[in-house]
Amino acid sequence: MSELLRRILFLPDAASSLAPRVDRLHFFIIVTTFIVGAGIGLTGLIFLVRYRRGRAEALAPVMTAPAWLEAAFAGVPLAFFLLWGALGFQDYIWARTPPREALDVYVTGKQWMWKFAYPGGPGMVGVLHVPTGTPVRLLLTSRDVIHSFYVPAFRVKMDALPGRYTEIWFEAVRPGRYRVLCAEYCGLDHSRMRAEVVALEPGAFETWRARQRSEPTWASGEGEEESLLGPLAAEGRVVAAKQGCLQCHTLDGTPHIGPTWLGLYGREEPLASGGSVRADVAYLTESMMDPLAKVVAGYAPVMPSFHGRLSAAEVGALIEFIKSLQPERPEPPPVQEPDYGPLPR
Amino acid sequence: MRGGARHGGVQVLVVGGVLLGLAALSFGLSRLHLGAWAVPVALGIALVKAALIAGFYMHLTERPGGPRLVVGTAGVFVVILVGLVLAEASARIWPTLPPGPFPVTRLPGKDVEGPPRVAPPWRQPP
Amino acid sequence: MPLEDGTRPVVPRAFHFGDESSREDAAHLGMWIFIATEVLLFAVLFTAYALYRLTYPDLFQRAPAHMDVFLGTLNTFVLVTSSIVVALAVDSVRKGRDFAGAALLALAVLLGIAFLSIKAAEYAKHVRDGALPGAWYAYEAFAVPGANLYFTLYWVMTGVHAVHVLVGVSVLVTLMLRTLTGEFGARFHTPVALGGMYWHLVDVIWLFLWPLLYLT
Amino acid sequence: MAPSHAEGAPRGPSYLNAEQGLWSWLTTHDHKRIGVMFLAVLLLMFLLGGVFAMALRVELLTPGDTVMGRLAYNRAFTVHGVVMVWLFLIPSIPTSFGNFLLPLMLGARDVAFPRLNLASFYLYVLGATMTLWGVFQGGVDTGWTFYTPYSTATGRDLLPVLVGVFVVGFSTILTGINFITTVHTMRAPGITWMKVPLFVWALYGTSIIQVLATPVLGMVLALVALERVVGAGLFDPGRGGDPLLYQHLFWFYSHPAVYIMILPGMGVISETVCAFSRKQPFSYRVIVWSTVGISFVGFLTWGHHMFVSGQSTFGAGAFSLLSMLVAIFTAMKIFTWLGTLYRGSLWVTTPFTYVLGFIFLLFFGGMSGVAVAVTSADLHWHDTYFVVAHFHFIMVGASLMAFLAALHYWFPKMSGRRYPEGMGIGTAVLIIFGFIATFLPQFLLGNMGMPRRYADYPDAFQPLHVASTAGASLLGFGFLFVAIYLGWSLRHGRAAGRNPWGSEGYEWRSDSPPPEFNFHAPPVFPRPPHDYGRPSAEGEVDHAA
Repeated sequence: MSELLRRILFLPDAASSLAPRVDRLHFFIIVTTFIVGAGIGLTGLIFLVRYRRGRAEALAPVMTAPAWLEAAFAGVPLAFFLLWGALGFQDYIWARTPPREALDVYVTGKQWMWKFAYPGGPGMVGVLHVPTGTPVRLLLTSRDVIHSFYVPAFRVKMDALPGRYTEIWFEAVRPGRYRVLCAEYCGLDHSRMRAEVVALEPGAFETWRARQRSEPTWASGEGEEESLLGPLAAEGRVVAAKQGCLQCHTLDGTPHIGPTWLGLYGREEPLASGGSVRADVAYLTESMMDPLAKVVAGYAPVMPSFHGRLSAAEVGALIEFIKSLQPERPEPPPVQEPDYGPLPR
Repeated sequence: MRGGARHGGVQVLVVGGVLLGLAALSFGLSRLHLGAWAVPVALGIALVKAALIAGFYMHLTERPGGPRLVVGTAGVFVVILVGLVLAEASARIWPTLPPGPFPVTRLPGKDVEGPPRVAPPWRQPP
Repeated sequence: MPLEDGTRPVVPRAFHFGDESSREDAAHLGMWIFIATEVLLFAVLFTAYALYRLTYPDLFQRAPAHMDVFLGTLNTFVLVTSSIVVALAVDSVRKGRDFAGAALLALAVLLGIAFLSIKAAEYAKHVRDGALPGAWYAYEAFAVPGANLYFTLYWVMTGVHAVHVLVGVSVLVTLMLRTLTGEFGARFHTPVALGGMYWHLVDVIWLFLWPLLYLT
Repeated sequence: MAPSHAEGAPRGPSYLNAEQGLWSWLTTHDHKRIGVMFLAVLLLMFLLGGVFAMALRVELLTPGDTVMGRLAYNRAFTVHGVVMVWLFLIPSIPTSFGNFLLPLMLGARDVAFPRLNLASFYLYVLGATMTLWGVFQGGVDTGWTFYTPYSTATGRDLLPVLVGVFVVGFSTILTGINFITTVHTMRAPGITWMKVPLFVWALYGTSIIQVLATPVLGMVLALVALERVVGAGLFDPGRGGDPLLYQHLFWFYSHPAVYIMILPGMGVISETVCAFSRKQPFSYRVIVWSTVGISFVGFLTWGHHMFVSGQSTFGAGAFSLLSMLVAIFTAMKIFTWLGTLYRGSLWVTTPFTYVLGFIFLLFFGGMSGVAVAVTSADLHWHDTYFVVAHFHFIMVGASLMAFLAALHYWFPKMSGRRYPEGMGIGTAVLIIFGFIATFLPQFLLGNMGMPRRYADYPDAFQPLHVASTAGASLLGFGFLFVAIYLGWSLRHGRAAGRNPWGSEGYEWRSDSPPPEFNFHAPPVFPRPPHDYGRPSAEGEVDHAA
């Protein structure tokens, strides 16, 4: 029954322990609404046919609702609404009270990506691995504007606010890949701020985590690269910070408003106008002076020209800095568009 | 006009005297450092003063009906706004605000990397 | 409403009420509703104050030590006195003594200007201290988290109030001039009463700002 | 009084031709002319917002960029929201039909403060101009809600928009002050509080909300402006501020604003449902008290916009409970309207078709509102297309249907002419079905988990988006038809006569169009406003096609 309703209502798979609770109430409300709505529609229709005025003006009887009917008009819906409110609030408290033994994950929203980190490492961008059958507590915060962490299949949503933590918890019930969306408007790429939750069997999760700890394919470590920089590259970093380059370009491999600088130097980049270009000194310099000439595919042509704002020495330093940003290991797997086909069972 | 004669200058002066007295009282009480009671007492005195001004200087005593309804409604909605916001905020689980320090002396131009943010959570677990 | 049937009435438009008394009723009611909107306008600022007082209780308790309590209190007495003067002025005009009324209004205007001057002196002191609102806050003696919020609230609340005082002063000046031309008297004095009400409103708001910002 | 139908031809000039020339319109103090001017500007705004709505629907036809990029999309939905909410829906019925009819329905010669009324119109025009200029010049991309900290951080120039909306708000306040004072002080002899027409009650409730809530919005927008200009920090967590404070203050205005949009519509329906079933309201007092109840309790529920925003659990529960209370009043009204239809003498006309659509759509809009006010369900639905569909059911399905009902019902009163009735009914059916086709798929999209304000979406969502866009084009054609036949009728419609609907409403006791000061003689209203129990006093029902 509930499976049928779920399909009729286009609800995604109920993949968390919260989802059936939310859905049950959802079905209760929807079914009641449709029964009463059909009743109202039918009543209106019957009245329309039965009492339709002919050409001559008929005199309608004088009638006023008796007091008991007026009370019923208010009382019956109120009873239903309060019942739903109470049932919903019960589930809401449950959904916002994480169990003590829950696994903590720190979630940081940032224009326009999600970062996940376990207290003892590792940290990931765009993919959150969780074990099934285990409560997971998310501690959300944001680094810029308000975002909202939303997993439709889990029926879970919580805003990530800058400067404070919010928390929510869920328990995935079966392995699979579930899409994460940002539900609070956060700017240009709001609609592309996606990530995914990968739910693994507890055993598989432990194996994954152990492997990640020993040889992280990619761990976030801002500030670590500083010690490795040469003097010119270090100066480039200062220039990048001062000129605001880092507001659009990341250093950690995540695409932002502009392409990431990590591993950029020497890479073959596809262009929006078709074709591709190798990101060498000439291209990087041109992009600073006339950014709209060759825009990398997938990015908006929004970069301002730095012609006249950067001295030759600064340009050199910047390029040296970008050169220094080579991933030590093979590049982290790009955040792929998750495959949302039927879930493997 | 209605009741115009009743409100002589004497009455205005008497009410004015009371107002000045209450202001002095409020100031005096603030020197006593009443602790938790300071705000309620000060607001209470302010309310009395406001009622006196509204009633006598703003002619509310002469105008039953509409105006009193309006003032009462406005008062109720101020209480609703302040009250519900406070009720909600005081029930939040603290500390949802990560501990400081907030850079209070930030001047424009100093913030090169946008607004200041707390340390990443993996460095500073609460 | 005596109208000839079918002809276009020649009664001036503003006289679409029955008589002066009901027109005065309507004017007062309208003014009260306007005052209600002003109250709700300031309620926003009081809400912000309340929320941050809840968030930073100690700080808001210590903050008045950094305010000029003497000037603030002086201003309170100036404003209350001006309110008394305006009430006397309205009373005089109602009784037909319009010259006395105008003189009292002039006195109230002077008190209003005095209020603004004292406020300006106080602002100047804060500017010297660096206790500026928002991003410009640089007051070394009170550099704790949230102190900037206290001073931002202080500036916004007193600033919005000062704008109201300024408007009130110009209203009083207009009323004084119109009283001098003999426009108002025992028979017609609604504008004076309404202008007076606006001034009292400004006074009442200060009576709440003063204890919150300077005393507690 | 009581001229027969043959004498229904206006005696003397009407408000339309009492004075001639553009200047006489621009400087008029006549509430009817001001109402008509408001109506004209509002329809222009509706057209603008509608064009952008169509652009949005076309963009959403396919995933990725269809006709515009993400940036253009974000700007377009901002224009759509800002224009529709601030410049069309909030002032719509009160300033146009309210201005025109309120004094007529009270037997007054004008509103209490005619000059203030004109000032309100010019403030509105000024504010609307500033807002539009600001939106287009600044490329504002914040959405109509201006949420901080995005609105304080975005690089677009937001100030003109904030000032513009502030000014429009001020215009709303002036209208509100005017209406409340008029209702209190200018009722004709015999119209006691419990004999006030239901539309006037609705306007009264609306005005209370406008007067008490709008200043809060004004101050909040001023604070956002301050945040942008001096970095005030009140909403900036980096300076110790609380972004939730903005949401509290904003929704303290904007939730009651929903009732500003719907209450006048409910008033229109209460009038028309009686007029076209020739029956007294099933319960006058239920409608009156639910109107007052909505305008009061509507202020207590704003927190249900913040269930997942980091609000405390206690706060969420309290606001959820209070939201349930406000829904009751709408339910009471729906049942009362249905009861009014019962054993009535139903006359199927264009306004009546909209009435039926209104009742049906308001029910679903209201129930989906209750559903999203249930805390746990909102965890899934918050900020998805379910919410989008919900508030479009209320704002388009209900408010706009009521606006169209009012437009058709009072068209003869305002212009003195009839429109082609068959055309009207056909278009009404088209609009109602187009509406359902547009927004029903959006409920399902919300269930699937499509968040709002998305320029781009995963492929799985596409079929429903296509359905929605198809429905939207039906809706667009419907509005186009309305514009065409009403425009045609303005010049070529048959003369309406004094009371073409045979309505007992007080406004129909005057000529159509009414003379400059509404009534030729001081009106006397011996009967209650919706007293259809007896044969019509004037007996001049014009039963045509």
